[in-house]
Amino acid sequence: MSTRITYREAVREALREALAADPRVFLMGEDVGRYGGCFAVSKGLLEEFGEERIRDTPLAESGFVGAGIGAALGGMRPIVEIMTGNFSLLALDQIINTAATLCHMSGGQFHVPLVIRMGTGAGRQLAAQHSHSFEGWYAHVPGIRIAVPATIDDARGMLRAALASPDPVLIFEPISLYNMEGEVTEAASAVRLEGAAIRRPGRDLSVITSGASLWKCLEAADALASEGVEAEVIDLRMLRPLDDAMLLESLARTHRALVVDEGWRSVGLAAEVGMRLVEQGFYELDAPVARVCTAEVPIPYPRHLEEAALPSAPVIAEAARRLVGHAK
Amino acid sequence: MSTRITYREAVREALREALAADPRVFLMGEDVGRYGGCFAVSKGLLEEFGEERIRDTPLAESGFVGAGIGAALGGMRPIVEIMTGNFSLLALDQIINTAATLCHMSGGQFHVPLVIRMGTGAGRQLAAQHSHSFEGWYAHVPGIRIAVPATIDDARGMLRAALASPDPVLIFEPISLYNMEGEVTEAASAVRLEGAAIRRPGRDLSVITSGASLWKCLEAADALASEGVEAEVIDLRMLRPLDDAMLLESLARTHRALVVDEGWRSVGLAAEVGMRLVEQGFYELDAPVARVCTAEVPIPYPRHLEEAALPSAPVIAEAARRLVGHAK
Amino acid sequence: MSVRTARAGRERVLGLLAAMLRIRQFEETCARLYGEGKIRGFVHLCNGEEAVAVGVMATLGPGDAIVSTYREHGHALARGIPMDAVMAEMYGKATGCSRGRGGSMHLFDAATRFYGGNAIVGGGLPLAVGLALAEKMQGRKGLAACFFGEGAAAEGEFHESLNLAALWRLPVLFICENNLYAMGTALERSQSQTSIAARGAAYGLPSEAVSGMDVFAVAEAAGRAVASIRNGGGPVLLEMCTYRLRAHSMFDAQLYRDKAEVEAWQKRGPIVSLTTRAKAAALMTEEDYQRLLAAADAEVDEAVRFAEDSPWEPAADLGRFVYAEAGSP
Amino acid sequence: MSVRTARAGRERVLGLLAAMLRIRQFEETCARLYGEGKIRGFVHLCNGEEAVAVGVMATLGPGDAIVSTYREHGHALARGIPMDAVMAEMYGKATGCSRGRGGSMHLFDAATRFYGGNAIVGGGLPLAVGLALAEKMQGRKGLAACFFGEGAAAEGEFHESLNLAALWRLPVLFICENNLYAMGTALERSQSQTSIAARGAAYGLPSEAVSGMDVFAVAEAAGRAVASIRNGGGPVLLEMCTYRLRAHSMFDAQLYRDKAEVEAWQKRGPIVSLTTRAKAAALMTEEDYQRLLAAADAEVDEAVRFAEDSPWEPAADLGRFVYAEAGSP
Ligand SMILES: Cc1ncc(C[n+]2csc(CCOP(=O)(O)OP(=O)(O)O)c2C)c(N)n1
Ligand SMILES: Cc1ncc(C[n+]2csc(CCOP(=O)(O)OP(=O)(O)O)c2C)c(N)n1
Ligand SMILES: [Mg+2]
Ligand SMILES: [Mg+2]
Repeated sequence: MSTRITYREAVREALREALAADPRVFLMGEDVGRYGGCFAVSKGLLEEFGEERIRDTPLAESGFVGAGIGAALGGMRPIVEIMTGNFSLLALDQIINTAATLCHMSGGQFHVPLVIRMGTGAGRQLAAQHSHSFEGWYAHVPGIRIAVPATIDDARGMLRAALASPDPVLIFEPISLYNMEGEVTEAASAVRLEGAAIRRPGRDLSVITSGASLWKCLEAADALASEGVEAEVIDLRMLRPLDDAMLLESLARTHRALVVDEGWRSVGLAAEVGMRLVEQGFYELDAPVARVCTAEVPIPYPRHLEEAALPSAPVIAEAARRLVGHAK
Repeated sequence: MSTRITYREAVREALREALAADPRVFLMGEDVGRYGGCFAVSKGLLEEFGEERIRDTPLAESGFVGAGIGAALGGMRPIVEIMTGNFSLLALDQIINTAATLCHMSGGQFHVPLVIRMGTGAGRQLAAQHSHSFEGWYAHVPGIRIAVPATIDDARGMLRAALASPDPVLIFEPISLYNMEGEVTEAASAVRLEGAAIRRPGRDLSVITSGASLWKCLEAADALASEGVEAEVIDLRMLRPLDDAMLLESLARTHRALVVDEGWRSVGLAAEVGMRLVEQGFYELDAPVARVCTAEVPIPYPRHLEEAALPSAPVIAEAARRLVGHAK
Repeated sequence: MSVRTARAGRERVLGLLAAMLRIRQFEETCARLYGEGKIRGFVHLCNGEEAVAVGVMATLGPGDAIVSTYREHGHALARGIPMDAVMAEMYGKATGCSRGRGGSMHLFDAATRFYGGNAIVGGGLPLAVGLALAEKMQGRKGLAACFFGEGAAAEGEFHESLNLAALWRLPVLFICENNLYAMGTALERSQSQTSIAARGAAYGLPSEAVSGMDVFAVAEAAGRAVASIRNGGGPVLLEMCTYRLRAHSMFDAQLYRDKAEVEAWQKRGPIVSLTTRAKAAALMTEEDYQRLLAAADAEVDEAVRFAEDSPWEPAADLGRFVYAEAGSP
Repeated sequence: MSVRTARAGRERVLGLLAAMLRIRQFEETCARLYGEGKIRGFVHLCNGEEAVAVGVMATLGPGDAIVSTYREHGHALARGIPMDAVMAEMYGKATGCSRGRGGSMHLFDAATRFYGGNAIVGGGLPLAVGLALAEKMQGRKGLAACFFGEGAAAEGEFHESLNLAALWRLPVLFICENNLYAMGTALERSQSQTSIAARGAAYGLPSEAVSGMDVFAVAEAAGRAVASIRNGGGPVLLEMCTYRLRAHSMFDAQLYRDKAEVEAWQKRGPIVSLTTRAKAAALMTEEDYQRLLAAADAEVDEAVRFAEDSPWEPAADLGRFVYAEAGSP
């Protein structure tokens, strides 16, 4: 049960298992079939499961996301793929005004067991219309659940849990992780669609993050460790609901928190995490909660500017040092 | 210069002045012409300015918002009306992927001097697809400016300032304020598209809010005053950019802050305001920053549930009392 | 209509008339209750358009799924959601068909597969496509009937949905209620192609324009369409030519149309025209009419009583149903 | 083509060929530079589609506005953005036509009214409508030329934009580059109506399908359309039937189409077909061809040198241009 695979393969494996396990499951989206997925995630699935269940759609994000909602209402378990988070804005009306509200508007009569997967994030020089991280922003919306698998295990296991949810689940897959290799260490069935995870224990500060930034935080933590600073790195995994309890528990040990998020800073996920710590753990704080986020610019194309815009291990480490240097 | 008019009339007056002053200005949206505007804001303007400049559009939010962007690029000064914030989700791709990015993507060659006005907020029992307050959420996005006129003066003056901006400006008009009456106390030309405003000075805590919630906060402040608690009520006016300086100045005097926002709590405006205070004013805080926001549910139809969902003066006052009772 | 009417027979005439009258009387009462402040929010009446709801629903089976708009009282009642549950929803009571949370614009009912009550213009079309896809993929015989206005045909989702349905040959019955206005905007002032049926044809959908004021014409066209869809013929679009005899909603001064136009259409109203012709064909009498009217009024009165007597959802339950509760499917 | 070619004359043939060759050679070099890691991100070549860019641009004036897609190198070069600025943009250098911030997918140029470089499929169409509206409202004579793929025709914004343009009779030239595939999805697998020209007609737009492989046919059809638009005839849709001879982008194994299909189209490529026929008509020689090719290569080499030598935008300037700077219009 310890195999080395890529993140991409882990997602593909999850899709394959889900399709094999439940005839109600199908995958729908632009180029998921013949092309094999714009990031090659679904390669081979068309051959294995056929056109009915691996559905290439026209370019019509609002239409096919809405169709996914309808199919979910009608008893299916659709997995809708949107190529990247930026394009999901075209379907936002369906996601927010319909998928997220139907259960409530109908007084609990209807549910939308829909899974929407999309690529997210920067790092591949795709510029302003392909690179943004909207997962934290989506976490504003009640009625949906937001999952961000950052590890191979989560890439492999979260889909299964999402399909078991009666509520709409959005899974954001950081495109910069698709080529990442790692071990499968957990049975997919053991992966839960709730709770944060401590990816590295530490006593000096809590570094709270998700998605691709996790790996930058771990890198920063290694650098800090060599200086004698032990950072606890927490992977939120779920951005909605947030696992406040674990964050506060960690804070009670470290008394300092740094939130790292690839989304834009203002009105972003990091603000929410920070405020929850302040509201519930104010008297534990030995220093103000700090944030490292993406610069508030549309992501620029050239590598040096893209890198300057994104959180990076050195910037994270530096913020951590400042935080630890802080005495209350 | 002190006339009593409604908020609706103030907006209409602003539109009329803008149309009269600049031939590049035109108003475009669903039912802005013959119908007179879904909230009767533009009533009479068609007769005065004609069909070319008061343009009824088809039901096509993405299309006519995009056309507004194009017209702005082409030298016009379009004012696009979207009936309510919920419907603006249909146009979000154009707003975020295009209007907000064009200046940056083009290296500063192109600007989008577009004004988008929309109704926002609850209070009229319009339920889950007509009542949400997305203005704080929009403030996440770099490249746009977010204005929320809460007073008659701002309703009358902000549009003019917005039209003078080379950047896209979104103006959110709380629909529950359209019938509010008040004095015009300021020349429209004196109204600036930046800076928060202290609407009521006070020494015991800072209550920071915007839009329709301002009036609830002022009501709460009156109640508190009768108990000897002097709340300083700050109207943010602009949600992007935020006027950090004024907030911190106030905090330096009061040492306690309550943020009140009609948006949903998680990853909302209140989190951002709170985090800025924490980041920049941590050592001024005698208590954790507190938030009063709308309950995280799609807004329900019946009055008692809608009221229960929204911030109200008693709930705000109660939160203020708790905050003031707090000793560090 | 006279030939068809004669063929239809007395029972059928009375049945369809009764169905239209209960919608009409229900809504007249809603208008009154709105004036009294018992019903709030946005309320959109279908006065003048009852034949579409009644004629279409008459051709559907219990396994079919319905997707509607904010102007859906007629659809909901004709589909068979009990009137008391609909009225209680208008009040926002806990016994309402959406537990009071939706109000006029958001009627829902699982028992009759009534999927709302969507107040985003055009928002229901992709849903119907998905519901139809679910029928097809599960090998069931149901179809999805999707009501929308001619104004919605300008939205991108109309385009995306018709294409998807046609491309995948899904069992969707698209019913466009063309009442010539979207709020205050006349069709010819908002769309370059004013024939909605021609629109459908452009996607390769069999499409037909039908008099929506004639309940028999509606039922016949819908019947043919349903048969074709059940035979695997793929989606069909029906353009129901109708007219909204009252205001768009409760806040509409109707400055955008002439009184004379409204009056002309009033004479063609589905209830008056059916009654006149059925009487002329001696299929019913004025007494029949009065009896049905009284029955409708009695049902409405009873529904009002039910709504009045019903409890409010406790405010403490505000947070329920944002997510599915334990035990949900 | 032969008759037209003959009429066209040698100068015209050489001019059009030169314009296509510089696009082709530019892109071939980009492909090589991509392999070397000098150019990054998503890069979409228009190999095979050069005649559309060149033929259409030949009919436009400096006052016209251009809206394009992420597959826009050809449009940008044919419109007259200097090649060195385009190449520098491919590198992401500060001297690029978007100051390096956009890259391949986001070329912009105020001087030639080139409004991008939009990587949201369908996203440019409403922009073109608005640009045309601005022309009309300001009493100017310009039009907006809007390029998009056949895949984009499935998006809601296509529908909304065509309706708006037709309804308001705006000076928009819609140019659909129908290369039969949207990434790996063939037109007939994604749209129920595969004639894009028929689509346009459904909105009441004069629409025409044109061989996009024949630069003269393109220029003639575009010329007629432009004349009609300038005469106040309202928008026109041209469906340019063409083919993308290379992969969708640099990450495309092209599993979705046969090699034989690609080879068949290769023979009909716009450069090879123009050359063959012009030679047959004795309007040019192989020497002419070699000379133009060499000139194109020289220009490309120069552009590469320029890009290589250009500075990077300082990282400290990351935050610029999010909002207009003081002094901006
Ligand atoms: C996306 C969206 N835009 C605007 C509105 C506001 N609105 C509600 S009904 C309506 C008119 C719709 O007209 P039509 O589709 O013809 O239906 P009708 O009301 O005539 O039955 C409008 C503009 C809305 N609810 N949703
Ligand atoms: C809204 C949106 N959805 C999906 C994509 C990803 N994507 C980029 S190009 C493309 C295919 C577009 O095909 P077409 O319009 O025919 O243009 P072509 O690439 O063939 O020139 C897709 C799906 C995108 N960029 N934008
Ligand atoms: Mg209508
Ligand atoms: Mg194509």
